[in-house]
Amino acid sequence: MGMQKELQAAIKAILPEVDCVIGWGSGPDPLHGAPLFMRSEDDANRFASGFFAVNNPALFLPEYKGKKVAVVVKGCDARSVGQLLSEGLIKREEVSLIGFPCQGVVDHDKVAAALGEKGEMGEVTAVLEEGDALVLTLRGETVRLNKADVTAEKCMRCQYPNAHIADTFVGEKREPVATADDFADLAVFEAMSLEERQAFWEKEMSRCIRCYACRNACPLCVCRDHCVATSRDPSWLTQADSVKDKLFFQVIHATHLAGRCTGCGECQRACPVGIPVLLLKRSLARSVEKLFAYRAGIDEGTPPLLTFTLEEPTIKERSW
Amino acid sequence: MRIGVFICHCGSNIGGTVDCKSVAEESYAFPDVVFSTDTMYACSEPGQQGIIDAIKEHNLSGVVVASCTPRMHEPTFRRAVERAGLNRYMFEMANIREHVSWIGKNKDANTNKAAELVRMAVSKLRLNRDLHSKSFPVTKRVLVIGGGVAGIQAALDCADAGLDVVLVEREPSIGGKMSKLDKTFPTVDCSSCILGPRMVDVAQHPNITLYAAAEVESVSGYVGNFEVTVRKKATYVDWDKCTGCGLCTEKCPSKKSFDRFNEGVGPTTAIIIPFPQAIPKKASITRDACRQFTKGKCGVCAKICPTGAINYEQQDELVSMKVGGIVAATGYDLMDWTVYEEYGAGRYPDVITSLQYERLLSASGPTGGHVKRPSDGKEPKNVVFIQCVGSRDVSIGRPYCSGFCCMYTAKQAILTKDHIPDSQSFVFYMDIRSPGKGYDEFTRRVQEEYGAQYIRGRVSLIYPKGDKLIVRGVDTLMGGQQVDVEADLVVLAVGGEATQGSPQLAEKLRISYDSYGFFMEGHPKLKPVETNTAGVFLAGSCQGLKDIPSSVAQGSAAAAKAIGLLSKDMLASDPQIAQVDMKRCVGCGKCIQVCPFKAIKEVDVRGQIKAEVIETVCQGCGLCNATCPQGAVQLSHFTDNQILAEVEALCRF
Amino acid sequence: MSVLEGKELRIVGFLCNWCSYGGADTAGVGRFSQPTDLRIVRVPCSGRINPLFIMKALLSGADGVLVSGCHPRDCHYAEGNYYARRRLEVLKGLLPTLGIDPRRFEYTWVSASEGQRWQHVVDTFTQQVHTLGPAKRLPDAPELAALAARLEPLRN
Amino acid sequence: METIDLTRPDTAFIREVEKESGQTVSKCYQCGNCSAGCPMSFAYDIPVSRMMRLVQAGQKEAVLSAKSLWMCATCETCTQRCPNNIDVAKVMDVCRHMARREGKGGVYAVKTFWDAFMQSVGMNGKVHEIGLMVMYMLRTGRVFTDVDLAPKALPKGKMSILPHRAKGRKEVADILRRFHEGAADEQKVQARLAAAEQAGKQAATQEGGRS
Amino acid sequence: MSAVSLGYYPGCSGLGTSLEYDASTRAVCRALGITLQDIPDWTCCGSTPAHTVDHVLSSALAARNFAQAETAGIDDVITPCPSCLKNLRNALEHMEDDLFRARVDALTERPLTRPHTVKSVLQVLVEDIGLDAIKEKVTRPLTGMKVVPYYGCLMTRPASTMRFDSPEYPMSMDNLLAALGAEVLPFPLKVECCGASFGIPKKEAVTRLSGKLLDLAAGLGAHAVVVACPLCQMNLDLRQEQINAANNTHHALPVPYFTQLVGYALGVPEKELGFDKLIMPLAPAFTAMQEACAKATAVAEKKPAAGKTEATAGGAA
Repeated sequence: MGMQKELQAAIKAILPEVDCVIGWGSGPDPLHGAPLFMRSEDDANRFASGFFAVNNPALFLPEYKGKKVAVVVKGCDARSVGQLLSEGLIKREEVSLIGFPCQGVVDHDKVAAALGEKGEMGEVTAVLEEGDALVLTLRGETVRLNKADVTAEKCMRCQYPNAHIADTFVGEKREPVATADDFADLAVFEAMSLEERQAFWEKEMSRCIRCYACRNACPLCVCRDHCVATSRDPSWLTQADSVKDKLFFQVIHATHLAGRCTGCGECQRACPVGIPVLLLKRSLARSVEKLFAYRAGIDEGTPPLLTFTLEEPTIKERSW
Repeated sequence: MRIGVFICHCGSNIGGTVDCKSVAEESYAFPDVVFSTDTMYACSEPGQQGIIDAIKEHNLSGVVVASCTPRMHEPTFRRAVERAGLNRYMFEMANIREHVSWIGKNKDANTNKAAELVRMAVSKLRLNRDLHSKSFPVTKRVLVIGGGVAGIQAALDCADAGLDVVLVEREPSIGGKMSKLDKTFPTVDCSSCILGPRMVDVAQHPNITLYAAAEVESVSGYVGNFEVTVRKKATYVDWDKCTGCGLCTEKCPSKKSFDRFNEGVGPTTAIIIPFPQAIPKKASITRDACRQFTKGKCGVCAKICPTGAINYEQQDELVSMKVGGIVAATGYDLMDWTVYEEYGAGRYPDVITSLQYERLLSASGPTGGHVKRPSDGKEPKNVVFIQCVGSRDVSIGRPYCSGFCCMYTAKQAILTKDHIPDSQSFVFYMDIRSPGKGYDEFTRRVQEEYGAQYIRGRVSLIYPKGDKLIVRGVDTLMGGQQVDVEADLVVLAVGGEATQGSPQLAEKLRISYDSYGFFMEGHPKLKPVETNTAGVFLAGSCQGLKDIPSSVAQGSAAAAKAIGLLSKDMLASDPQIAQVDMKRCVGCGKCIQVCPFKAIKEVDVRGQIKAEVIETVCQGCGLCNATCPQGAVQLSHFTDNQILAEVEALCRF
Repeated sequence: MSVLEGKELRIVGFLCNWCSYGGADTAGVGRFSQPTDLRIVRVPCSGRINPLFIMKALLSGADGVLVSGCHPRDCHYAEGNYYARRRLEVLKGLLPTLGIDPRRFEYTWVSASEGQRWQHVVDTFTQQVHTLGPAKRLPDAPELAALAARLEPLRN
Repeated sequence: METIDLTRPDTAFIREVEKESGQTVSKCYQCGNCSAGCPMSFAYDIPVSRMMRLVQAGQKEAVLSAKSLWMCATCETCTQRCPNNIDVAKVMDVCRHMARREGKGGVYAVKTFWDAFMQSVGMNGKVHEIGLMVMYMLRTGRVFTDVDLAPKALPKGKMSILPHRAKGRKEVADILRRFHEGAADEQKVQARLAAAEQAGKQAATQEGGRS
Repeated sequence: MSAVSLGYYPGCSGLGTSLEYDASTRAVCRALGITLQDIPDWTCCGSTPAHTVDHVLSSALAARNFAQAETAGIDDVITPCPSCLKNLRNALEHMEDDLFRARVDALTERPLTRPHTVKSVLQVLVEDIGLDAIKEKVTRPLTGMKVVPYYGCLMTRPASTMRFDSPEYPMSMDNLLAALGAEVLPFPLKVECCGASFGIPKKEAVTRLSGKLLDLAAGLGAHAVVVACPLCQMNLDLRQEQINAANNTHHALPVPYFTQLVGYALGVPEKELGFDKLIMPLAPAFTAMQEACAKATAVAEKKPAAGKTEATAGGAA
């Protein structure tokens, strides 16, 4: 593919200037890509962009603070980088961004669901992209899937497919899928009554195994080893296997991301038991956008919860 | 940990609606509680001794007292546990009086609530740690804001005690409202004869620096070391050169300026010395009235001034200083009575304010002490005084009693008779409030000896008829009888209000003010001159309207507090401040971003950026604590774990 | 020590020491009677209130949470309540997503002089929470909680 | 003067006045400003401030038999000047309503004049001034009321002998009839509103159930 | 000034004792480009007697008129009479409460479907048309005429309902008359009660209270007392001789409606303004005005007293 070659050329061009270029390579099976850390031209030749380049490479940037790195970014990845920059968690001069027009990425849960009786994802031996279709080979047969049916939800409402911050942009910018976020996913959820929502979380969280994969996949969770989930002082959570504590951790995670979460969805993708943990963050993002006209990673300026104005015209305080 | 619990009855204040004994018994079930008892008055000497004895006898390592609000007696009990050898922070209070016994009627519910509050306090205490203060040096200088009688008293007392004093006055002369009064109640002695010498003392005291025609621009810092900037407003006269000879005021051709000192009774010149006894006795130009400024030419005063002190180019000047304590004594203003349309709203020249009447009575006033009514200069015979104009009136948002009007009205009625022997005074009043020493006797004298007619009722309408004013009122003691008085002069006892700009000053000083702009004292009884901001004290009417004796008393009281504070060379800092756990800090800088006091700085620890709290700057608000995602910054004595323990203690059912 | 025969609900208040805690004291001094459900946690400033304290209370079984601080512009620490206002408003928006009625949480401003206003706030909020009734409890890990309670005396 | 037993005030009366007027009478601190400003005070047997005090003290009989209730010109001066924001005129108003309900005679001339006015409205839809006068004179027997004015007013064409009848007079008469039948009684209307709300709710639930 | 169209509620007295108020209001509105559309088949607002019986009844009588207005597509109504205005306003205000509205509906059985407003003619002239616009159209200024404006109790009271001008010392009519060129004397009793409807059942109320008003107005040297309320006008004008008789006074003060003077100043023919309907003739006021004018001019410039003022004796009988 043209795009692949062009990106590889751009990566090779910048390699001499940086410690490392972060991008994607092939993963354990044809349906999965994986992060790739490129330090040589050989590494660059293994670079693979496209439908399976799902991971958010911004996750690794804070660890490289103090070193110069380049990173290949989808539009959503660039938002994470933008947020890290506005919080001063990484330095602009230490990061070089290579952007490209992202055509959307896969949602593995949808693929698994689409395959259904036909087999497991692990049994897929080859994948071919033919226009709007994916042609999978498994158990000796070919299965055609409509790409649109197995594309990640975030791509279906994507407003920023072209990395909005990029030092090098490869290819022609594409039209965004949407011009505004209508938070339709929340509307679906909110069709439930309050009681039903509470029951929903109770049921969902009962599956949680407290693996913290959600947290570890989040490019903005910079506390890492010092997360309050496991600290003794302060001791916000017990280690008990209770729905209360597990839900509370999700609330903590979401609250810590209020006004910061860019909606990359890595937390939810990383969840091994399929809990829709992104919902809480989406709810907060909606509030923050409505109250402070702020979209994390896009809008300049101090994140809204780290600042204030004397009058808050959008906040309707209780009359009493 | 070994915790002792003391449940105070506070006489019947708590004991009346809380079963203190059963709360004490229940407290034994709380974790780590090894001793629990009820006590009649925990704050009394035997009460405190009981706590001390129990600490020693039961080897207690922490104490909970359930009694009144910690805003009242927390320091008392902290000292008590300290006397018993514990760290003062190994102590918690449960507020079972203001928050329980005084607001709930159901004894069972109150008892239950009291026990839960004790449990909450115990849960927190279990996580308390010994805390130790740091000491820092203080600046032995006091700022007094406002040069009325309260401020003068505070300034002189502080200065006499050896402190440096900076006195800032907004007007060109000190003296305040008292300097405008003719006589004072209940002695009917001359106001300026009492105040004048005190004003001179201010001018001559070596320890006092006076800035008149100046205002406080900004305040920063904290108790012991405030940074204050004062704006000296341009007077267009170089006061170093001005001798106060008054030649300029005689020659000034602009003679229609509003006379602030004389409350607008008669006009004055554009360049003025406010009154003969002014301190400092210096001239200043009212810019809006001066022809040099309004018309661009005149210059008479500059030509005539023998010392060449006039300077039309003068600019405001900012002066900065460090002070250890601040006394606010900004006084009051009369409210704008023209909201009373039924009294003419200012349309009738012979309806005047009490303060204007003082100027008419004063021998140094514009009429030389002859009472002449403004409309035609005639001497009035029938003088009507109306009380509670702008006081005790919910309809105009002033429900409070101004406190001094009953007395000054009685005084003015007496003075009226003294000045005009064939006059008759009529006083419309609602209630006579005269609780001071010799005050009620005074209000009797005005009726019995001076023949003033006191009519209980409000006045509904004043209207002119010929050269008289018809005052339509009511005599409620005659059962609601309508009455008319044909008056020559009507004097309104206009109520007071917090002086203009009070809320703005309160914000600069970071002290609270009530909905009327009066500054809030620390406690209505026990801290009447302190504020909740350490090092800032209150004197006079800025805290609530009061008469001269009370203002002077409060001025001295505020001075005593300031002197006490600055008698020490070093002050102990509050150890309830934020601390960073360096191991857990990831250097994200969010705490630095939000700190209102710039009390957190970035430090480099072995190549890694970390946050560090500057201990003497931190004020202990805990904003950083609430901001740090991983809780690496913790506010001592209000840590996450302590608050979580309280929440858990309350929600465990 | 169960909540009084179901008549009381569990309401936790977080009050700034300088204004609202004083306002509640003023209400007490004025003997302005109030419902007894509320339990007050004293904090130095509304800015100290991590919204997660409120979540902790709500998830731990509180039926209502009330936060009160200094009026905007009156913060003892100049700015704390401004941050609080934003954070608490955002938190309030999250509650419905969790299935918690947002009327279970309110924040307001009461100064130390406003005893009567405090009475009104407590009356109104308590009534509001009573109208909503007891909150649904999330299942704790019951056996662990029981164990913890039994181990409590051994901790020291 | 009879002694009033203050230990047994008619609290039901106080509550009723407060409910109907929406005023808190205990706010009155007897400054007398209402009496001071009242233009009709000269014609009152009890000045308005004392009326307020009597209401505070629960002296129902004294309040409802007061002539003052009927001499009030509803000029609103008392309300305008009350320092405690009490709508004094409204308190007087509701006391007068109560007096009517209790069948108090009031000041005959005034009550008759108002009743005649309402009757004129009921008959014609509009007020017919001459008709009103005639009705008033017949009832009070004051046949010479204002006869001195007739020679002035009549030539100006200001007093038509025949009433201007509105087509809608039947409607106006119906309003008066329904009022006297008690169609606007608070409890009745409230009950009807509650029933309607209940019915609305049921309809909504059924709707919800179907969807 | 663009054309304005408003619903018009004349009030019962407009058909009788205040014919000239109604007539001059219509004439002035015409002259100022305001189209008035009468509420079809309007009925009595209930006036004071209804609200002394019951507030719901009073509002129902008023509400019927809004229901009638709706049939003609009228939302915004004006009325010259302050008493009608107060009743109509009160009804609208009280009916914001659902229960009250339901009780009114139970009497009228004609629930209102649209929001309505109601204003006084005075308010419309002063606030909507504006003094400048009126001043521009003055062709016969009232220069030299000394007038006291008398508003009566209800034009601005209760303040919370009327929401117009000051309840204690209104200035709108003062300013309006000044714009016409008249010399407006400060009248301290401009909102004091005239005795209202007590003229019939308790005549003393009027002779006392209106007497006090006339005394003060005459004392100030007024040529006329200008009013805005039919009841006030009747008490001061029709009953002026009763007042004189009771108080042993000899007033002969004309009591025109402000609309009559506005109309005159705007050049509306006198016969449309109903000057002849006034009991105390207006002519002396115009004579005094001319005399004052002539004197002023003579004193000022010693020029003949011709000039702008073309006023005749106002056409009064």
